[in-house]
Amino acid sequence: MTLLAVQGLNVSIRAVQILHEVTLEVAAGEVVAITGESGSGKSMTALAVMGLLPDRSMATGRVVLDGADLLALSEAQMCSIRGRDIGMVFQEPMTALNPVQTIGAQVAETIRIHEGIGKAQAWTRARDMLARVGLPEARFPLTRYPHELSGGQRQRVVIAMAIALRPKLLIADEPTTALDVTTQAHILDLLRDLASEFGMGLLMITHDLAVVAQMADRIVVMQKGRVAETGPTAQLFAAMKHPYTRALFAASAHRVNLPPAPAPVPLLQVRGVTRTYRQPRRSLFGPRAVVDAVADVSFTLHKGERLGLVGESGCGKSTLTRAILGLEDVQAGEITLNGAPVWSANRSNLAVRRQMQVVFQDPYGSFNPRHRVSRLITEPFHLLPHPPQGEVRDAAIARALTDVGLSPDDAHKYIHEFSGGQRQRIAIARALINDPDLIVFDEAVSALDVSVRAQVLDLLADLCRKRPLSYLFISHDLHVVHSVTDRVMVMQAGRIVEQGVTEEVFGNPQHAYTKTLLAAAPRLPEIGGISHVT
Amino acid sequence: MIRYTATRLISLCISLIVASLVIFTVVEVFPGDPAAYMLGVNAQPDTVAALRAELGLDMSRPARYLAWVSGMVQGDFGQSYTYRTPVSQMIMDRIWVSLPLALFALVLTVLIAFPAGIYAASRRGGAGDIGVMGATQLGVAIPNFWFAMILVLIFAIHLRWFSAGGFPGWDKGLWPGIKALILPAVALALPQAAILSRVMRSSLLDMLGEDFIRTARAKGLSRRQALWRHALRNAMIPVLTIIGLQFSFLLAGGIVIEQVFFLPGLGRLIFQAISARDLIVVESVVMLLVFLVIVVNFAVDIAYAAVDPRLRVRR
Amino acid sequence: MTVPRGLIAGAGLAILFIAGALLSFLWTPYDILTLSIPDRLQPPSAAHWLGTDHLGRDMLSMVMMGARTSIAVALLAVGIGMGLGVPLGLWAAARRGSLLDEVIMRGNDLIFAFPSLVIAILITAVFGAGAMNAIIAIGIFNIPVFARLTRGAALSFWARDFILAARVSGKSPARISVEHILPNIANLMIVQGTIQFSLGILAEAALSYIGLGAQPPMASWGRMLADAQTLVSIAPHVALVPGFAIILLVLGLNLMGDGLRDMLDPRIRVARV
Amino acid sequence: AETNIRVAMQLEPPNLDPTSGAAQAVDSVVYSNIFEGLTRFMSDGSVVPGLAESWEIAADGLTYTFKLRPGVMFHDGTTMDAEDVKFSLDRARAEDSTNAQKALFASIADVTVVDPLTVQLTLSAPNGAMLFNLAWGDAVIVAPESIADIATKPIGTGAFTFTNWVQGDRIEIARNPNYWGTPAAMETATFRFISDPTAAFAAVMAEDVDVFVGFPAPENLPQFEADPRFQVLVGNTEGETILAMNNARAPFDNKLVRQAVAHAIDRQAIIDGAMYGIGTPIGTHFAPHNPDYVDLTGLSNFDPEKSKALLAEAGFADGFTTTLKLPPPSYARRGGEIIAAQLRAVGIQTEIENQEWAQWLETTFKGKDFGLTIVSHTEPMDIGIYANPDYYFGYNNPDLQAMMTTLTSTTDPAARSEMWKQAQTVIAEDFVNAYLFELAVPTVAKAGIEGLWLNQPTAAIDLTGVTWL
Ligand SMILES: Nc1ncnc2c1ncn2[C@@H]1O[C@H](COP(=O)(O)OP(=O)(O)OP(=O)(O)O)[C@@H](O)[C@H]1O
Ligand SMILES: Nc1ncnc2c1ncn2[C@@H]1O[C@H](COP(=O)(O)OP(=O)(O)OP(=O)(O)O)[C@@H](O)[C@H]1O
Ligand SMILES: [Mg+2]
Ligand SMILES: [Mg+2]
Ligand code: NI
Repeated sequence: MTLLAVQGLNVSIRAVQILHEVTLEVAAGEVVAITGESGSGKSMTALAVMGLLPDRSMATGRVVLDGADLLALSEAQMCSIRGRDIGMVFQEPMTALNPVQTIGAQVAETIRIHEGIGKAQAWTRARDMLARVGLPEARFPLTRYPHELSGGQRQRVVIAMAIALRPKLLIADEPTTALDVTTQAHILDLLRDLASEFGMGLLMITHDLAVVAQMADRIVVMQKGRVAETGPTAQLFAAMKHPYTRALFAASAHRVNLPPAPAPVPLLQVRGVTRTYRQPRRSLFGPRAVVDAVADVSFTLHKGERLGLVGESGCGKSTLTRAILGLEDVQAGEITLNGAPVWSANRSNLAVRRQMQVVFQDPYGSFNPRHRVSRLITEPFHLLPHPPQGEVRDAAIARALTDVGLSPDDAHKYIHEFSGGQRQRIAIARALINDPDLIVFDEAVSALDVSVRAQVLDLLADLCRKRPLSYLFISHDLHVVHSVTDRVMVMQAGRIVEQGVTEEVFGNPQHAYTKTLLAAAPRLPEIGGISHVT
Repeated sequence: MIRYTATRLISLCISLIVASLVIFTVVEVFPGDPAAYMLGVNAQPDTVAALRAELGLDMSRPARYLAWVSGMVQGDFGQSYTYRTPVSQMIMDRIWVSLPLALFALVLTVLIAFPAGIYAASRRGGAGDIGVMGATQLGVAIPNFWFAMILVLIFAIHLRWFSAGGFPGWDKGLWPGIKALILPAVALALPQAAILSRVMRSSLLDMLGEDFIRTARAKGLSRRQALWRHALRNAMIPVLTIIGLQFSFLLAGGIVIEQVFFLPGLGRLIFQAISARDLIVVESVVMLLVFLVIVVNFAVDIAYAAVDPRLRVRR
Repeated sequence: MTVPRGLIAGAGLAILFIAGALLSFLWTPYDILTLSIPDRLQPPSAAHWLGTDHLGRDMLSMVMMGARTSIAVALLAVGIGMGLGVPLGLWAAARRGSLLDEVIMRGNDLIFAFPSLVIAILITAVFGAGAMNAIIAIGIFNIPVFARLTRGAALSFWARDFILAARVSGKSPARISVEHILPNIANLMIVQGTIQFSLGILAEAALSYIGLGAQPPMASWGRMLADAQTLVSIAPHVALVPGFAIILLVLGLNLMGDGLRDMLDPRIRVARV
Repeated sequence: AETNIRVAMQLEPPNLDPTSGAAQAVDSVVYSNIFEGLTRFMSDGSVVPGLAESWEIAADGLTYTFKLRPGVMFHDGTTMDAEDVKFSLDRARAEDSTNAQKALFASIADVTVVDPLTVQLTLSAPNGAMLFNLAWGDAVIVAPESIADIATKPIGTGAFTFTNWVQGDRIEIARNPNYWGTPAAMETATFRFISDPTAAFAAVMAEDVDVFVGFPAPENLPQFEADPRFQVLVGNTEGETILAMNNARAPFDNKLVRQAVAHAIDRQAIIDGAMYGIGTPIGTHFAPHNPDYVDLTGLSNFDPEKSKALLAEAGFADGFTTTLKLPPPSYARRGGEIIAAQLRAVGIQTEIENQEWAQWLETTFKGKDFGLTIVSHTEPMDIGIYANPDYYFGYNNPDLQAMMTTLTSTTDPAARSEMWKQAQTVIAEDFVNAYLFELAVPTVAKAGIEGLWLNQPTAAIDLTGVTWL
């Protein structure tokens, strides 16, 4: 029985058409996943169903829920449907909750607004609902504020709000993208259980094919505002008629081809490094709590090696990066590069720094928008005692840009003229300009779309064929780390809990934490002749 | 919450001490001798010296500073040079004009600004919004003293609805007192209301773009409900900051308005005291104003915490 | 990038006054240093477009000369505020969390704690009334405005990766502040500068009105208003002309500020008041 | 008829003790209303008996015997007798006295109580102005019992008793039922203080006050005159408004320069421009309403050409630059702007500096750091200041000094009159200062109020004779 039928939906915002003839169906109790590249119109489809399109947008076509065309309803009628018949969960749990209201009040609000019942009654039901999503009152009183909860817990509150009235349809827009793998697994489980328990239709939006494969009964693949392909999950993966679907799948499953690592000669040595931060005082004269962001970490990175570092958000990866780069001092331990300390005499050692560079996560925030590419990528010249000038400089720029697959002419452009993937290439060009021995990648591909990510990863493999480079590759994405490193370290709460050759660690994890991580990570099915190793 | 309050309190005290030093230093270097001023052009030098001794002006500066500060801590602001009455009593008399005026103006400001800001935000881009915003642009640009002049001209001289100024005293009853403060409060409040409405509007619009508003809408709240239940309280933080600043402005900005409406408030007291070189009065009144401002800012800080639970634990 | 309508209107008004002020260096319809008591308080006429004041001076000439004073005072006051506030804010941001940051920010709070008009009165009581002291008095209050704004904006940039990249390239905080942060907050400063400029015009008018601003024979709108006070009921134009001059210029500058903000960057936040 | 009156004035008295401090506002409120002296001024400037019923002056002019009025009581119920007079005068001339006009009492050597109603003053030298001096507000009789609180709770013998003071706003007085003389017609009177000229105009127009003495905006007087609700009285004061020149400092040590300044000035333009026509031009430092006044305005008539010629003769063909310090009153601020323009016309550039009184007193008056300044000398009969070479304008003329010494000890009216006239001519011919006009005091009152002082021989708002029609 069809619960939701979207038929020929067209949406335009300020006269720009965003969605073209989108058609899809969700049956009661069914999980339908919409997937596709960023900007393909996934969220807009969901918002059109909710009647919450941005200002000055136009929707035509039909959105039929239980026989009623939602597009034809008045705003007041839509208000009574939202929250009661359709619930929605958003991507960013950090901002989706009102920071100044308690979680109890926010969940109860959904109930009160539709059923006009007393506060006490609504709170009782809110309590039950929160307990159902895994926030029992004993541990999570209803009087907590959102900031007192972790991201996963907040997402549970949002879910509780969305399902408080047992809507017929639940729309979840990238509900786990902002969460850690382990948390993601829990939330996905919860959503699936709820859908079957309440007999809800679940329309889930995600760009992660692995998640799709795991969750969905049916898949809708979108491209540029159109539905590219749709069908039951197994069938679709087996057939993949549409070239776009195939490309998407290939990119997700991409595995780069690394050259073999040379014989181990130590390059970077980290010995017993501890970095602590002092927390603000809790009480006026109470002691200041100290957190070990990095605790007694030791490892060696060899010349030409690609070393991975994985761990959940907040486990200390970036802190360790900053210490290695000599941007901050450490409380204990020593870090040397080619035998020289990165931090000496209370300041960072610029002579050593010259031999390292870094590529950051955010391709949009890594560049000063006011400078041209030539100036951006030559910034590390500042580390040289005699920075090259004139033709030498131009040649260095040209070489770096060519190496990362851009044209030397791009040197005169501004950064806003480039796409995310190109920007990340420019970031790599900047890292290469001084011919460093070591490049640190801090989540360098996390913000990129799957297909672009695949290209950048290929570039990395390519580069270490061309140049004598070593990588320290930091990511929370196990799949990426798996594909691009020789050796891997697993970090938890500031400590390295396991390290070893990548294939061994991933194939036969020893530490319990590593096992949990691997178990939680969604997997792509092995179909369609595309070999895949994760 | 206690920790938050305590740290605020400590920084409040430090501010007060630094402020008292600054004020004392500035006032002490005023050119002009209070005694000579009081005795006028025909005074003889020995008379001036006698008066200086009587006023305690012959003490050393540090001694006078300490005497002033320690007196203030005990609630004794000393004796006015020219009025020969306790400064604290003079301040008490005046503050019952200035403070009610500032509060009255603040209430008016809020009463005008909140509805205007909320209305404009909820009709974003519409004719109502454009109208309100145009009016506030004008309101921001009008000098309040000029506005006061025009108000007097229209309402006191031509229409004779209000008296042109002066203050009958609260002992004459509540209504005559309030009536005397209406025009001054309006003159003070309108430009401030214009500013506050703009802040209110933009703060609300910022909030309306936040994710949690979308969440609220997804729950089934109408636009209006989302605005009232979710956006408003969050939008209060910048608005509170501005209200805090405005209070200090209203308190001191009263100086000019008090002059126009000849109200016996702190502003006029400062003016008189400066021209009479009644240094101790100047010092004490300025200190009091600074104290009030700091206390108001303190209250605003505390109010933030009341509005925003995140501040209760964090700094 | 579309130019907002408000910006055009605002800039038009502001340019009108600035042009008038500049023109006054070369030419004014009448010499405002020559008085003509018998011609005083004439309503607007063909000879005197905006009438004459209580000393028989041509109001249009007075408005032009007054624009010069207002603009010069407000501009220099903004200059003081920016010149000191921006470096302080950058410095505090570069050393965020340090004692220096704390001292700078507390100092700012302290200035904010003083009611501005009172400080202006104290300053003029010490140094005497005059345009220069009005500039200082207004300028002092611009310092914390710019310092806070700069620090806030700079802090948000310090958290950005491109700053980290510059640090990885071994650049010092001072150099990063100048090379990377300053250009990025320039827009914000221009917008805030416009707003402070308009507030400076109002502040100058208020100070001159209570007799603490520019001294004669320098013309000043605030003083024109003060002189006109008792004459409103006899010759309303003497109060209306300078009043509208202030309103129009401030309005123009505010529209310009808002427009610039919309045009330069819709997201930057500007503190008003 | 109405028995309450609301009187406004510009400045609020800082305290209510007329015997210390120079603030004229104190006298305005308390003179004759609350406090009385042995003698007193009338509105026309004449000196008549006050608390002294009569007096005898010894032939050598050194002993004054005053007969006090019997049955006079202070407002606190204590009687006023010779002891109080001795106390008051001794206090005023004591070494640690803070009496601003201590010089008035300088010639008193001793005060003796003869009997409760008789008091005798012994002078160290004859003083023709003694009775005049005793009429000043600074010489009123106070009681030792109430002296401690005099600043805030004045206890005098006048026709009104002090009832209330709301600082910054008003002072209230009420009829004294036990007054020794004719009781006042008003039951209560309220003094309001309105310094702002706009506010003053608005307050009178809105009939918030019944009388405004010393109305600060002469430009508005025609409006009141045209309005049947009001009457306007323009009276004399003793205020010679002058453009003072620093005679001790170049270039004003040169008489030619001073003369040039005097000729550069158009008095009528100043009176019209700054005072909207109220005020009498003067040519010397003497009140025109005084019978001994000599009209010397012709000596320094407005003649810019002559002024330029004189400047050239003095060696300043291209003019020069000097400072013009202006105290707060509008005659100075507005007059200063006009004078600056007039001086500019003959080539003298002025840098105007507006000063507050305290600053003016310290830097200009005491520090003598000025070229030009404008001020009104409001003390009555004060030409004697020209005999003081240390006085701020630095005029040092031994002839005039000798003349003034003689004058003080002369008691013969005719001889005194002759000497006054001579002194006036001397200073006018020396062009010591540029004499502008005699300050006028405009009073705006509701129609139907009678008995207000027209002139201000001393700062006083005497309400004892005021009635409503
Ligand atoms: N408020 C808006 N105004 C104008 N265009 C918009 C707006 N929001 C989104 N768009 C455009 O609509 C298109 C579809 O956006 P949508 O958010 O649906 O993409 P998505 O598939 O959800 O991408 P992502 O995976 O990045 O969330 C994009 O091209 C986007 O630029
Ligand atoms: N400047 C700081 N002051 C105090 N605590 C800090 C600071 N920087 C980091 N921390 C704390 O140190 C821990 C490790 O942080 P870090 O940024 O290294 O994590 P991460 O592994 O890089 O996380 P993510 O994947 O989210 O980037 C966290 O608990 C964080 O709260
Ligand atoms: Mg999306
Ligand atoms: Mg990190
Ligand atoms: Ni894999």
